[in-house]
Amino acid sequence: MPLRRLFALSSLAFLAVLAVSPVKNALRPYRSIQAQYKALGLARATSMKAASVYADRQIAIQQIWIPKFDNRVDRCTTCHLGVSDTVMAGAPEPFRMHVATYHTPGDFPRFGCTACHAGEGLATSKDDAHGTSPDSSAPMRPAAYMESGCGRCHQSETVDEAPTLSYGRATMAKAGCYACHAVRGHEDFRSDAPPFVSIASKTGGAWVEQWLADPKKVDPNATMPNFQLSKDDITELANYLFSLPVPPQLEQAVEQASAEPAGNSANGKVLFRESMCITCHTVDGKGNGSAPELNHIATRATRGWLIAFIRNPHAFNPKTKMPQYSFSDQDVRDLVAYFEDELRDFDAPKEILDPLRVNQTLADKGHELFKNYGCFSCHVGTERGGERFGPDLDGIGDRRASSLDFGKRTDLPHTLDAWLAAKISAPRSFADGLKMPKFSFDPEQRRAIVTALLSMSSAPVPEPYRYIPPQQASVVPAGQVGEIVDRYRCLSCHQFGSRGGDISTAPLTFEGSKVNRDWLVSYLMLPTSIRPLLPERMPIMKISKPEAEKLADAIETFYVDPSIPENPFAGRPAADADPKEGERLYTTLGCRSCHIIGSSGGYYGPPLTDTHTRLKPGWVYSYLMNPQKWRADIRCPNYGLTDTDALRLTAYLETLVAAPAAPTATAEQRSAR
Amino acid sequence: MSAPIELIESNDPVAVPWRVALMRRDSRPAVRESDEKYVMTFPHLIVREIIMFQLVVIGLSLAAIFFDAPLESIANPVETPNPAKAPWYFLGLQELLHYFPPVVAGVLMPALVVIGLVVIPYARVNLEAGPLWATHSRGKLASLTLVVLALSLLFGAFSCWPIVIPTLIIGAAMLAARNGEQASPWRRALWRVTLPEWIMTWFVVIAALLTIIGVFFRGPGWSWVWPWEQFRA
Amino acid sequence: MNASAHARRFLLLAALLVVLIVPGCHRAAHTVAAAPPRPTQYQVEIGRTIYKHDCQACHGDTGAGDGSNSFNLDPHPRDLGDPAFQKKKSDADLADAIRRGGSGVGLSALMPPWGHTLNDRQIDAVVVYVRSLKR
Amino acid sequence: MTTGEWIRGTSVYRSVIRHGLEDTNRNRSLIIFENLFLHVHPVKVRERSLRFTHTFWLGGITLASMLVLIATGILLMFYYHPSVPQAYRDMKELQYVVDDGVFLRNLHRWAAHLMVFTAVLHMLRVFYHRAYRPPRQFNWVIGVVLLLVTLLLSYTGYLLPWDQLAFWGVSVGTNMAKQAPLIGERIRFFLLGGNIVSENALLRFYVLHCVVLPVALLLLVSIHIWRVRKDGGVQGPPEEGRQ
Amino acid sequence: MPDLDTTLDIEDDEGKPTRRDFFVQAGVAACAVAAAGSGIVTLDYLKPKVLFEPPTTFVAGSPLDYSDGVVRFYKDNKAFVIGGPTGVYALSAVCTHLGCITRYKSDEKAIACPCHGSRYDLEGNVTHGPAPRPLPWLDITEDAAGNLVVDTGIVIARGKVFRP
Repeated sequence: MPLRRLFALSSLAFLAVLAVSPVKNALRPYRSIQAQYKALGLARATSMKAASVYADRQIAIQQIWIPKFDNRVDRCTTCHLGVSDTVMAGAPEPFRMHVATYHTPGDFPRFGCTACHAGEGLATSKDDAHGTSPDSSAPMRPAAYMESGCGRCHQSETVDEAPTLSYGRATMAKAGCYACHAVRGHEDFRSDAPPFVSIASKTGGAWVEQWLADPKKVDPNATMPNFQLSKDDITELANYLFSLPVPPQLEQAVEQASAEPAGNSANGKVLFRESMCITCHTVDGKGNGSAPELNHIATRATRGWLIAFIRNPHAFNPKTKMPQYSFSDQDVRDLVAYFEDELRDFDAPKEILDPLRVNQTLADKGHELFKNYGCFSCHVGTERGGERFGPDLDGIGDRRASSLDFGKRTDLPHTLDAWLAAKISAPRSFADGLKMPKFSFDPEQRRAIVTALLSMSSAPVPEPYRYIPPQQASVVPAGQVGEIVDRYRCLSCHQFGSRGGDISTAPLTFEGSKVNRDWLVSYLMLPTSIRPLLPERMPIMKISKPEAEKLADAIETFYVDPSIPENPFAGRPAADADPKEGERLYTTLGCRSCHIIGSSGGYYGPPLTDTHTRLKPGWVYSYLMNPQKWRADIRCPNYGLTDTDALRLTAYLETLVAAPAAPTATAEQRSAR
Repeated sequence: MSAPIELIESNDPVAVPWRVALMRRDSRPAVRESDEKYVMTFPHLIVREIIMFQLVVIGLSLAAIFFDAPLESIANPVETPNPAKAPWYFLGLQELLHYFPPVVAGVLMPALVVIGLVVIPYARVNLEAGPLWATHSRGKLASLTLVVLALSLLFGAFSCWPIVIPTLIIGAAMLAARNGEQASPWRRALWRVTLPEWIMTWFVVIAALLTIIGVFFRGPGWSWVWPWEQFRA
Repeated sequence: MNASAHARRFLLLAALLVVLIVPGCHRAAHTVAAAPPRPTQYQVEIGRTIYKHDCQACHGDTGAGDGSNSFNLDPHPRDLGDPAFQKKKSDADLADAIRRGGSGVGLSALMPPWGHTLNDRQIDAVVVYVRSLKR
Repeated sequence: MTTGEWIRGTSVYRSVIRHGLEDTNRNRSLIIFENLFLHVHPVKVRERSLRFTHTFWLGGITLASMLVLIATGILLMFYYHPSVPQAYRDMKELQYVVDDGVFLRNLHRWAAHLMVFTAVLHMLRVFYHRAYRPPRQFNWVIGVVLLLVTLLLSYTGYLLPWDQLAFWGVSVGTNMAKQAPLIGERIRFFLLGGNIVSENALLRFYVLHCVVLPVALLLLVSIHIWRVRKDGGVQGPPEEGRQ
Repeated sequence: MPDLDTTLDIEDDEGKPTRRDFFVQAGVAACAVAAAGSGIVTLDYLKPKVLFEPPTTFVAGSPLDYSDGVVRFYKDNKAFVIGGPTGVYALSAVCTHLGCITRYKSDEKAIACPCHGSRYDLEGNVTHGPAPRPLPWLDITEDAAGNLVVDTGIVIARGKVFRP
């Protein structure tokens, strides 16, 4: 080719090739999107002034820059132009106004977009910003796991307005994930799983093998996961467990108990009911389910062990939530007799509780398995090392899909959430030789846990953005009162400040300001049902009078709230304490839809018939002013009462006194009901 | 050349455009008459240079338009990607590190290569090189065979096959070139190759082979993979 | 050199230009679809949580007005799933009834006002959830 | 008199362009030796040296990619901060915000690869054409040094994006340097400005990449090309029968 | 490309424009356009598309905080917000002389520049020293919550106080 022609051609190609990038630039999609927004705004604007704002818009990259928040730059608003524009409510994406949540749309300058939604904030093209390509470094949070964004800043277990996240965190704690996996903030986590020391005296080899094969099949309330063990593994582990020596005092207690005469099954049945065992345990599907199911309890443990355990559960498992009931020896024998008569698996083989004859070789192999599967993480014994058995979970929510090992799972989409969901439902399906056991989570739990996992960031958000709700002081008195509290395991159900369980709806943090001492003493000795609709009730633990008095005195002294007035009527005109006016309010506000006075009203709230006997007027008044202040999940609505109205209502309620002849329900009456 | 020199004196350089050079008889430069054709640099060379530059830019721009420069996630000192590969021109070196102790592969060998390259124009063998087998002697044959075998054994001891195999092949080719002056054109071409060219070819083949292996055939943990096998970082 | 040869050469150049430029500028075809506003899953979820906590005792799981606390209420709690009721009330009506209670909108005082307990956002979420109860 | 002619008549124009525009061999010569950049060329060149197979243009391509690298490199410096983590973010900014940023970065990266590649090929071409022989011995040595400088430039540029590729490439490379006996540790310490690949290392590599090595390269390239001219122009394949 | 070696027959192109001239002109023109375009694109490249600069507006609290004689210095924003007898106004704190940041001397009720001794009264007028111009007055408005918002980027007419 002649040189001139070549020169002309190559010069033209040179020009053309150099022009590509600027042309590409001029055609970047955000420009046409901004033009569309302008058109849409002009069409939707209702005033000339509003329209002129749209007309004057320049096409330019928009960004939210938050230097204090990891120097975050979010350019999402380059396309999502209407996120805080009320004109764009209900407009088609990408222009729609952000749906209202706690932080939006008012707080964009403080939080930006990627803090909650993730994605690549710097990007100005859709695919890059949303991270839609499979190996994207910053994929957006899928809508199903949106609440994981809340968990980045909100690090408490329960997060208001993030139900899925809260459920996920609670489920993780309950399933004991933190026993094997290290997670920031859960360094002190200890599993409630029982130690093994007494297993040889408790149950039989056949039962243990059944249990190891699938704990949930034996007890639907089981928290222990399924380790998917082979038959040989099970035999070896069982041998190991039975080779562990039982501490002599426990063995002696079990032996003595098994030698005791049989009890009265009918008495035991009554006692079982009034002790409110199903507040925690389940029988025939009834009960809270936070403790083992008792349907086949007599097939799970020997009679001697049951008697010895109920007498002193804390000796067998120092961490158990079960209170030590003050039953008489005969009471316990009766209870266990009832178990043996009715709560047993009649189809179970006879030898299910026969102790296992230990083969030391198998036991040694079992010991290896025990260590290999990290059983010691939950069942604390001598093995426990300093470190968590499983991999750390901190930062799991920031893992890139490309850094994950999908192993054999070729069926999964290459995303972090799909990987996590599969890990949770079938942990061993990724490769051979994995150790994580199978938990039987339902889809709702799985979604919640993945949400919680995705909220675990590698680095915590900077200080002003990290939110941990203030901890309430949670003092538990030491000394004799402390012993009583420990013996009856009050903390298993009641909250003391930020500590304690959530089975009871009555936190004890300010109980002293709430109830009268005398009522409290009688209640502790013989609890009555306050909210008939609730299945969880205070069990009758046969607390003795001196114990009850000590406890009540401590509560009246320590557990008070200074903001609750002793006498709300002090210094107020008499008209403010007019019970007549209060009674009228009671009717017009519709209180009776939930509360009973006398014989009429709903069963949802506690009956108010004996208000004066039970409650202090200062509490009633403080409660009426703002029920949610005392417990965020109180169902009683805040009526927004004026001070005077609250006082009048209090005055009316304080006129209600329990009839002097009111029957203090005896055990027989209650159980007959 | 013994005619007397005629001298013309003048003060007008325009009128008398002669230059005079005096030199000693024994110091005349040897001027070789050349029939080489010369052309004007502008435009002949300059236009070609411009076109060459444009073609380079066009090629690079096309590459830049269709292939993005790699950018992985931000550096994370605690997470090593697997495999951690250096840029391609160092992968030969990295491949060597797979076989030899670091001090050998990382320092000794590169240093030898650089020194070798620097001394090339000062080595007599490079300047006078005639075909390797232009002169033969039994000694040359024996020492060559010895060197090839010694090198093969040395690298074989480290099971560094990407060096051993080319060494043996090139050694075989060298021997095949022997007495090739009158043989087939193919062998004649081989016969013409000089010793330095043999050595350089040996080096280039090995370097290219190591680099190609490093770039295309190494996966996680520097294990062997086929380029068509998918591996995940 | 005739004119048609010139033209051919220009066409060739033009074609080259197009071939070079077009692949570089795949302009995302972005059309604004006219989708009706629909509540996000988050709103439904928040609404469900609040409903389960505050409303279910009287209005029941499915909104039929058969909650555990409803049996001795007179008048009986509203059946929220009733299509006629759903049709009659606008979102604003429902939000108003939740906010001000039965007495606030001239109905039974047994429905308490929630305006001091829930904020507007939460009430909107409950309305979204109540809408999802329509049979 | 047309405007063009008037412009060409002004003293300002004449002070810049000293010769007329007529296409004569005199003017063609003047173009070459009155231009700083072109005067490394002789006014006339051997016709044979224009042949593609004479040099395969490998040195020229290397030089062209160097020019591309300098142009794009200077532009890229406007949007680059040698600090952690801003360096990485700047890469993203080039991609997302800076017009043509990603094009320039790609161009820079691919030109760097091309330069290393053609420099190696150039060296091989020179070797097989025996163009290292006297009087060109020293120019060959300069060429070897240039190849090393090119590799170092490419390598120091490798760290600048501060991504995983960069970080681990440099970690591996500097650990190789550490293996040198006696001074290895010290070389690595000097190179990194510390014991780990940190922001100090980034800054050092940045200075090396943008100042020290380019200056060295430019000087050496000037000498290299000047010597080519002084040694009688590019030498192609050895001719039969000539030494 | 073997034809590259074809020699140019430059000597015989004299006379009227030919096809060869056309090619040369087209090539040169394309190069010129490419060069000019590269220049423009380079300028566009150098123009930042996003800025990382603090906002020019800041919230200066409630107007009620500024009774007559109250002077508050906003260090980050280089501005004084001053309560005058008739309302609130904002002054730039950047000395009009050479750009030093001025300070308020409460004992003298004056604004003084530490660099070259310029002095201003509380309305920004120069009372002493080398400063050539009075301190500019800054735009001041009210947001939805009733707080003052000062925009250091907008200079307003002197004497235009903000009356809540």
